[in-house]
Amino acid sequence: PESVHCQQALKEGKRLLKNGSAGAAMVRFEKAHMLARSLGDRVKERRAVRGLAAASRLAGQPRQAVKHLLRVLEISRDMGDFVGDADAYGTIADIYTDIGEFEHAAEYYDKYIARMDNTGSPV
Amino acid sequence: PESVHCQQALKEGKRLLKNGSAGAAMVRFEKAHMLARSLGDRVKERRAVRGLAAASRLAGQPRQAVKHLLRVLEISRDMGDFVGDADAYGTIADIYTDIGEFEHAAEYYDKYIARMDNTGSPV
Amino acid sequence: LETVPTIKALRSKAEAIRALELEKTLARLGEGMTNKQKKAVEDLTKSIVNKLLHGPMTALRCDGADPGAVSQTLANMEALERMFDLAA
Amino acid sequence: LETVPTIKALRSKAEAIRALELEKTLARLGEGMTNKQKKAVEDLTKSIVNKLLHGPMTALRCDGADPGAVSQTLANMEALERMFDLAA
Repeated sequence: PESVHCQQALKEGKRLLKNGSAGAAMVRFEKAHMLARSLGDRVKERRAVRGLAAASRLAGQPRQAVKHLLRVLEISRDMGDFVGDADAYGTIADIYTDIGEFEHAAEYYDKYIARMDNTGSPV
Repeated sequence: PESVHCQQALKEGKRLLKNGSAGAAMVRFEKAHMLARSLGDRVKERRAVRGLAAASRLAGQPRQAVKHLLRVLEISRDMGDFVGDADAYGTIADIYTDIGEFEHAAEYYDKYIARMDNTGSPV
Repeated sequence: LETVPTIKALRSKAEAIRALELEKTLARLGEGMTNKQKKAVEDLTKSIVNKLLHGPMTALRCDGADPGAVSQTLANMEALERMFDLAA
Repeated sequence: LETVPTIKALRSKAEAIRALELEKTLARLGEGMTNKQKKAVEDLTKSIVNKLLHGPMTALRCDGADPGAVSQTLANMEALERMFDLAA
């Protein structure tokens, strides 16, 4: 039942993101995050944190979004699942580009590029 | 039963192609072609002709391969299914490139390029 | 660092294509697929795009130490902006 | 016409990536999929690659009438050969 609620919160969060409702999405992802942690479901936990990153970015909180994305990378490392790493690094770099911090952007694009050719294994 | 034989001949033809056995593959695709035509199954007929094209190319018969690919385009037009057209034009152009006929290659690459951006609908 | 916005623009162009095509396919046959299958198809589209863009992206990054490399990187940037229509 | 071999090389590079990734995915979950689903996933990978390469491919074709266009097409060709490692 908790697992179903978590799934549902993730789904609603996604839908709200699409609609551009950053605040409402954030509430859903926070709920999903809490439930996923109490369930010990790392896949759902990561999806929730990824949602929090997208919602923060949409809400004009770029540094908060970066923080969430670094957390996504941490969870992936714990899980030994590196498929989404290129994605996460690329998105962090995009955010730094948006706020004009090109040095940081370049640093993260380099990590992105290093991982885009061998999805699925750590570099 | 004929449909099963046809399916099987296509599958064996594909496997033989992968092995580099052009002649043996051609025999299977010819059989599949005959069966598909007698069944009136245009999807399988097209797959058989595509197989004949690949086998001809592998066997060092580029002009025969082009002929088969033009036939593939004809069947697609009859079926109103244009998803594979970019593919077929591109392969024809590749074959002309292989035999040094760059004028022909350029002509077919232009048709390929015109179709690659809107897969699924006629140009 | 001049190439940073180009990297972002190219990523976003590729992502738009990938997401749209994936959505069209899942809308057509998503009903009959498990979540695991959908995830695998999504990962497949990502890894194809990543592997295809690896060369162009690498060409947009250089140390900036060697002046020859800098001018080549800028030439790559201009070519990519033309080819992928990435007007800033 | 000088760009014809480059078009072929770029097509074949992209096709190798597409076919390998598709094969890996189908090997992993092909069992549980219908033929129709497999075909749709294959078509999806093709249309993503085609749409991504449309720009670069267009940049490799020009009428040859305008000398400015010719030199730009050659610049595009050189950039693509560098970026996609298409040494002939």
